[in-house]
Amino acid sequence: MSVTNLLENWSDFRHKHPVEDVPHDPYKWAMSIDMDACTGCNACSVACYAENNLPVVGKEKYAHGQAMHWIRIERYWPEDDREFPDQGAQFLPMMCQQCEAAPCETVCPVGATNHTADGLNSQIYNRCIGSRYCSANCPFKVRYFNWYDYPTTENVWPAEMVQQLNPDITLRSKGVMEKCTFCIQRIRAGERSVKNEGRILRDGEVQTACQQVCPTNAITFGNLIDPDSKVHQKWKAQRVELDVDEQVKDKEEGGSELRGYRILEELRPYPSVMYMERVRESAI
Amino acid sequence: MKDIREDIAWAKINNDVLKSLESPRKLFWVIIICALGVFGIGVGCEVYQYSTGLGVANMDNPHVWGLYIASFIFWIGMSHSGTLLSAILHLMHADWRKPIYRFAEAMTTFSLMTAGLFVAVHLGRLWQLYYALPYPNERGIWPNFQSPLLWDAMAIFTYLSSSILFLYVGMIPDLAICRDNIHTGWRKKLYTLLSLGWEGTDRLWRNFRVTYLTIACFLIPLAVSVHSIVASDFAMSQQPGWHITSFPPYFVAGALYSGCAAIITLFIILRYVFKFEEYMTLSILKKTVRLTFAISMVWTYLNLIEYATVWYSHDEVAKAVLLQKATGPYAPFWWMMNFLGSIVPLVLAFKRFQTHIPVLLTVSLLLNVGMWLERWMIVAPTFSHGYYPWTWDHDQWPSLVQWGIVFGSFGWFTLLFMVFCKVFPSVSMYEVKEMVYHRSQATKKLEATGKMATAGKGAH
Amino acid sequence: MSKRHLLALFSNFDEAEAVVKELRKISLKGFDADKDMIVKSPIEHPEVEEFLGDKPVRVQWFTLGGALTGGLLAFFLISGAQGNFFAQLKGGKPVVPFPPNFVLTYEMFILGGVYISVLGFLICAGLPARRSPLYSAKVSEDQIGILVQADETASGTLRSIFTKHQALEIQEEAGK
Amino acid sequence: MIDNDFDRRDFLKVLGWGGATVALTGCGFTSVEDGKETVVSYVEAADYVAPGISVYFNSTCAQCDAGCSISGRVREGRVLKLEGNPDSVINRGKMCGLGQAGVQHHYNPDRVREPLLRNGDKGETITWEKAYALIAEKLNGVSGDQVDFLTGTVSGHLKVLLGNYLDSLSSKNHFVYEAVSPAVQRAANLKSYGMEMPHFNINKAKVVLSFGADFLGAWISPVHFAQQYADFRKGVDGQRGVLVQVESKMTLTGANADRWLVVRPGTEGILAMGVINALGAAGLHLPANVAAAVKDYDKERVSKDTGVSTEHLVKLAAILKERTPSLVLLGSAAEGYAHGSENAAAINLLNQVLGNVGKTVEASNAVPFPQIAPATGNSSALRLANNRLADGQCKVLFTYATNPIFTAPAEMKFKDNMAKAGFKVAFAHYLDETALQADLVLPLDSALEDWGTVVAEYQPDGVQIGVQQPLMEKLHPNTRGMGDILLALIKQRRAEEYKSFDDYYAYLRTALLNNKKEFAEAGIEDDIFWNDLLSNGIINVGGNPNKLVSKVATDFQLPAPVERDKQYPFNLIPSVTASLRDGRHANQPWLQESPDPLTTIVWDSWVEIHPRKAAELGIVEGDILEVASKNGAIRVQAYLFPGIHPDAVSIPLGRGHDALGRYAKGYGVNPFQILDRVFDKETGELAMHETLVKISKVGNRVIVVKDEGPAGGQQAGRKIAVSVSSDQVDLSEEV
Repeated sequence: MSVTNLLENWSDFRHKHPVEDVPHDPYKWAMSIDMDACTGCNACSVACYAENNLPVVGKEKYAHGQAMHWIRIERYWPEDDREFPDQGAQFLPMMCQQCEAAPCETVCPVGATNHTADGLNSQIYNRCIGSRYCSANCPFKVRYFNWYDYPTTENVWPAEMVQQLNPDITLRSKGVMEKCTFCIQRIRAGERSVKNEGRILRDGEVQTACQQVCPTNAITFGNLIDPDSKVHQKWKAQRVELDVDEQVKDKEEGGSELRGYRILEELRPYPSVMYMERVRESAI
Repeated sequence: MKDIREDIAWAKINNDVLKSLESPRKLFWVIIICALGVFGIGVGCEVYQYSTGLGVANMDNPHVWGLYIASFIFWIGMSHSGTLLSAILHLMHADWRKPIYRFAEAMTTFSLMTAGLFVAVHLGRLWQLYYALPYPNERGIWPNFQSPLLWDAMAIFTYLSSSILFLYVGMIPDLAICRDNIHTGWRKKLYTLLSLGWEGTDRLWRNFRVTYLTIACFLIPLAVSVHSIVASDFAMSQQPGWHITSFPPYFVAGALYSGCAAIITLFIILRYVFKFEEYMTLSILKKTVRLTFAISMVWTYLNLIEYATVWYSHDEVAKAVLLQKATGPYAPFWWMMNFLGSIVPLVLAFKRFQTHIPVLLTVSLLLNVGMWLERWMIVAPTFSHGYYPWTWDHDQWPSLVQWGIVFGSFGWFTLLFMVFCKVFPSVSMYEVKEMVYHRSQATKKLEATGKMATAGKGAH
Repeated sequence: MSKRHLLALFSNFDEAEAVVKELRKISLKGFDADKDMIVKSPIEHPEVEEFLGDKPVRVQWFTLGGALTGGLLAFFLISGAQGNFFAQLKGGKPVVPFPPNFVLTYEMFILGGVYISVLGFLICAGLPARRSPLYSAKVSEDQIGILVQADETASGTLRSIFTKHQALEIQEEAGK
Repeated sequence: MIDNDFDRRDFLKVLGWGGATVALTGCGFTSVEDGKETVVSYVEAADYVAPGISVYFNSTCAQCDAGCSISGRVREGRVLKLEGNPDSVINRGKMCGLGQAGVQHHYNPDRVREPLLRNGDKGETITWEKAYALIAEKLNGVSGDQVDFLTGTVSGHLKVLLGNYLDSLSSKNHFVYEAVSPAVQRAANLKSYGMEMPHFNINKAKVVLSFGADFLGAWISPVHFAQQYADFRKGVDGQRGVLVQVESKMTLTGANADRWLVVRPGTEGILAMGVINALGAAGLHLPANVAAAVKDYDKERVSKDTGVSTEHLVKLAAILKERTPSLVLLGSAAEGYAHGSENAAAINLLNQVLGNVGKTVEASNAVPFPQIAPATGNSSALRLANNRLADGQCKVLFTYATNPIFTAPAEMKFKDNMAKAGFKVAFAHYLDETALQADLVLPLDSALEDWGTVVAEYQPDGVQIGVQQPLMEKLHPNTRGMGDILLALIKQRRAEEYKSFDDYYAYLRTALLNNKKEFAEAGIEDDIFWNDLLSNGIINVGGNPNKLVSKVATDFQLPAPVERDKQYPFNLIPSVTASLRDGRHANQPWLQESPDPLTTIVWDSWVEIHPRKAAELGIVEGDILEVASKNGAIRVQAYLFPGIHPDAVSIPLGRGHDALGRYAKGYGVNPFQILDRVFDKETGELAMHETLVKISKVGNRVIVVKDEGPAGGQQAGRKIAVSVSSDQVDLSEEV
């Protein structure tokens, strides 16, 4: 530490992203979720349990709201007073939105949650002391706290089932906050594997577990700053930008023909997940 | 109304106060045993929670904060009136504070200690608490200074240590008195050690006065900042019902309010237990009660302002939280909070109740319940009714473990406080002497100028 | 030539004041009114300070120094920690964000001020102090004490002055 | 011993795992657990273990009968995760939640580990030799006609072996029972299209009209159809596909429909006829006999009978006429009545009238080797087996992959009847309700430990034979593969014929190699062929296209909708959920904790009731209701659900086990138990939706354990899940 360093790099220490410049290089991981394709089948959620060693908490703890699903499928009904939901329900997969200006990051007293250079909202389990402030400040309520020591809780991982656990990820002990990581273990493994080739990851080389399993390909994941990536193209086609709080769709004429939006973006967390509106046929 | 007699012998002051260190009423021991029991329950609950996990408190994923944080704010708040009485009134030369500021300051210190406990109890990984401490370490990692929780920690540390210093510095002359009068046992050693060789020389008094004044000056903005920062825990977040700019003054008012109410309670108890009737006079009580009433009205005003700003704003989300407070699962508590916080103190406006001990004891306890509820109503409903409707209330209700720890904290506080009053003089002897001295001087002057007849006894 | 201490106790501040005034005027061997006379009182007594004359108090300089040090230390420690050890963005904010650092600077300003003031108090007041050779518990009760130090030859004069002003008790250090 | 007539090292280089399994099945066990006491480190790791490196092995999912090909992630000798095999034409690299939970079947702590012989109320551990000997002994002196096999769907070489074993016993009594199966539809399809299961090309249709076919949830091959659905939504020629779902209780597919039409239970056929009538009215040419058959089904009458408004009927006809091709699907909600076959016929008729046959309903391929084609299950098989047991005709009963005591209506008294058989053998993974009643329980390898071939009933493209291979060594040393057991049993009877096969692996290999020319180019070496086969995990054979016909038949009579029974005013709809199906996988915790998509309830059963009806009856969420049919009653928590006809209540199947394991036992109720014994007249299938029930509050109330908060799926004005009308957006610009 030195004051010299502080003074010399002052401008660096004062910059912020993504508003003022583009520090994400070469990756900025992002998602796009097409709710017209999502059928609500829950395969993504199970995949997440399998990939990320999520504990099955059991009925009693679930009843207390202590479930640990990093990705949950929410089901919404139409809100007019129709007697039957005759245009169906609406399903929404909700996971950590990997906000660029994440409300959770600033409030952690120990800096256990940070922004990574590739635009992820990281969670350092070892560092976490369990103040749960991040969850309190998360508008989406997608952070999950280990209320118990699940690895030692009866019937969560009985002896045989321990063997199923993904060795690429730790088991979280009690008192630690966790959340969707965009399958960071897969991202890091992928980045390392292409390093020798002196290139960066191409689109599709890293898939999140939920994306991989989704039978209708409703989830697209990739590098937002790679013009060849599907996610980039989708964001572009929907004219959704990362660092604004109102998209073309809402503020410009003709924008209503677009479907892309981000949830609660008026709070300016700059989420990295774009949702695309569900479509319902008008002729029937 | 009877006040401290101006012609009271100084030796009697010494005697009376020193007696409180020796032979309190039996009630003292009853209180100590009850406090020990309650504290024991809390300790048991905490041990269970520590070893099993916070889940036993029955919090859940939207409701990540429960009674612990509510109680934390409550105890922080309680500490504020100690500073109010000792520092602000000191600067304002309000001499009626003198017989009661010592225990108020002790209350500040111990309620801060209790609040600190809640920070620890609340943590998921208490054993990693040191990660939150800003000290150079081999890991090269520092806490996150952006977090209002860290500001909290810093502010509380500053406040607690300054309060202890303030309490201690102000007590040195009295410790010397104790040293001079108690000649046996561990107490003698303790007082000799703590009185640092104080002999009341003019040099000591000179420096003492300036130091005491300086710390008092620091304590006032500090106290305000502490509760504003606690308010920032909420106001700095984005959550509806918390993200309110009037929170800092509102918190400060609430803090003074609950603190004053607690002072009334403790005043009454101490007065009886340690036979301080002659010093903690009803006249002082009346002043405290009037102060409390005034603050209760300030709090009521700020509370209404908060509702009004939310109600008239276009912030539908915050409005929904407010509506939910009034109509949702927390409604009984919310209405009770408003009733206890704003209606019950109206009793204090009646002169005949201002010195009516049973009424005051009841009212002050009710006010404290109301203020505790206020903190709960700040914390919990936002979790139940935040931005994201999908996660709204899951019938979250604190478990017995959580309640047990909250109750235990009252035992802990009472225990510390009562032990302090038994070991250290809880009425400031030298300052009561000063008070008596100044009053008699004033009387003399009035007599001398022959104005006695006109000024009468309205001087105090 | 040896020096002796004398302690006289008075119940009345006016008498004590008169003693002090008288002692200032007379000249005695081995007695300097500024250095060898200490007034002890049970309360903080402005009149005592007045009649003892203007003696400067320097605690406030400690306060100033402490507060400034605390504030500066806070700002640079925190900014340095953020900039050098923890250079990760949080919540889209700069690495060294001002508002939180100002809050902490403010707290440390007070912390430094209070701590160093107390330290200054101890230094200026000479605490912890050794007990003086003559002391009476009455001083902490209700009487004012005047402790003087003078050549043993002067003790008679001093005694007479004390007695004149109705000293309740006069203690003298035992002879060598 | 296996004679390693190929270089084993080379083999392992290619395949790794397969080779290791050869070793373990042949030469005693070299389990990964072996040597753990002596700390055998990775310094001398087995060939197939590369520390820190995951290897993927292809196999076939056994969680349901869709036959998805899976790719198991294996690391350090343990299977960690099941992913989809991208080469499979069925699931194309995708998976459902049920399939992924296969690892929890494998690692399940409640698996049976030793052969158990009944001794009073307890099971006594015995050796396999004893068990086999016992079976031989019990079969001694029993005629072939007195030996019954009750199984779930079987296919592939297991089916062949099973058939051969039955042959050797001269028994013809193989009953293939599936509690939930599209059996009525098979019969109807056979009549209408000339085959039981044609291709349904959702992705080629512009409009899909589904009569209760939950193709996104639990219908036939959900992962395949979900992918077709995604294409369908993107559209043919840029025109987004329109889904209309007709049913009395909203399924997952219904929840995704553009228009969900709630019909009075059982009137699906009437609605189909009404649509044909409306199409005729809209100008579509109808064959004369069809026109005659539907002439009574004018829109007013149909609207009155079904509860679908005339407006929607007309709109539906209009869109079906305008946007072709369309596709009409038929699912369990339409089949499950006493007139299920008639409903099915009417619905198929609609498909024919719309001219979809040959366009979106296309010919499927017959499996070129009929002996490995799946023996598809139905519920009439249970009836037959049950009758035989009741009459004492069955002396020795074998059960495999089925749990009739759990899934049979209580009124069939299967449990009592089963006791009449002298000797009951259960081949089982768990001690489920049926295994508990058996005299001998033989523990099976999990699907991730066993060899096999799987042929799915629904083959979307050609015929795909799924190869099942062990993904890791056996977890428990004393379980055996079903194939191995059958082989051992068959050797008791025909030792000579099977002596060259040491185990099922050898049998399978030989069988496949014998038909090498059918699967691969000529001249390929045996080992290379075999290795390719294992590493692909699938064998694609063209198959012979079935002959698609469109037999327009109008010789069916739809009954008028029944009047409400005053005493039993509700139709009970036992719903099939995507994750729990008929309940055989209820002991997999991921599935228990995976919220039901529509109600978000976990770990419990519930009864769905329409909010209007609930208000009439003073029922609120969480009230414990007694749902009573003529044949029994169950008590279950109420859930107010807008997607259900007010005259119906629905309870999901799959929960309510009183055995099976720690994650299944005691959670929820089992609606199978209270079903009435009503059968489809034509096929003899159990009419699952025909049960009438009454409901009453029993007084207590619980908090429903679910993911949804009390906002109940409302967004409170926040812009969270947004929906837009198709004429508001421009989908052509999308990527």
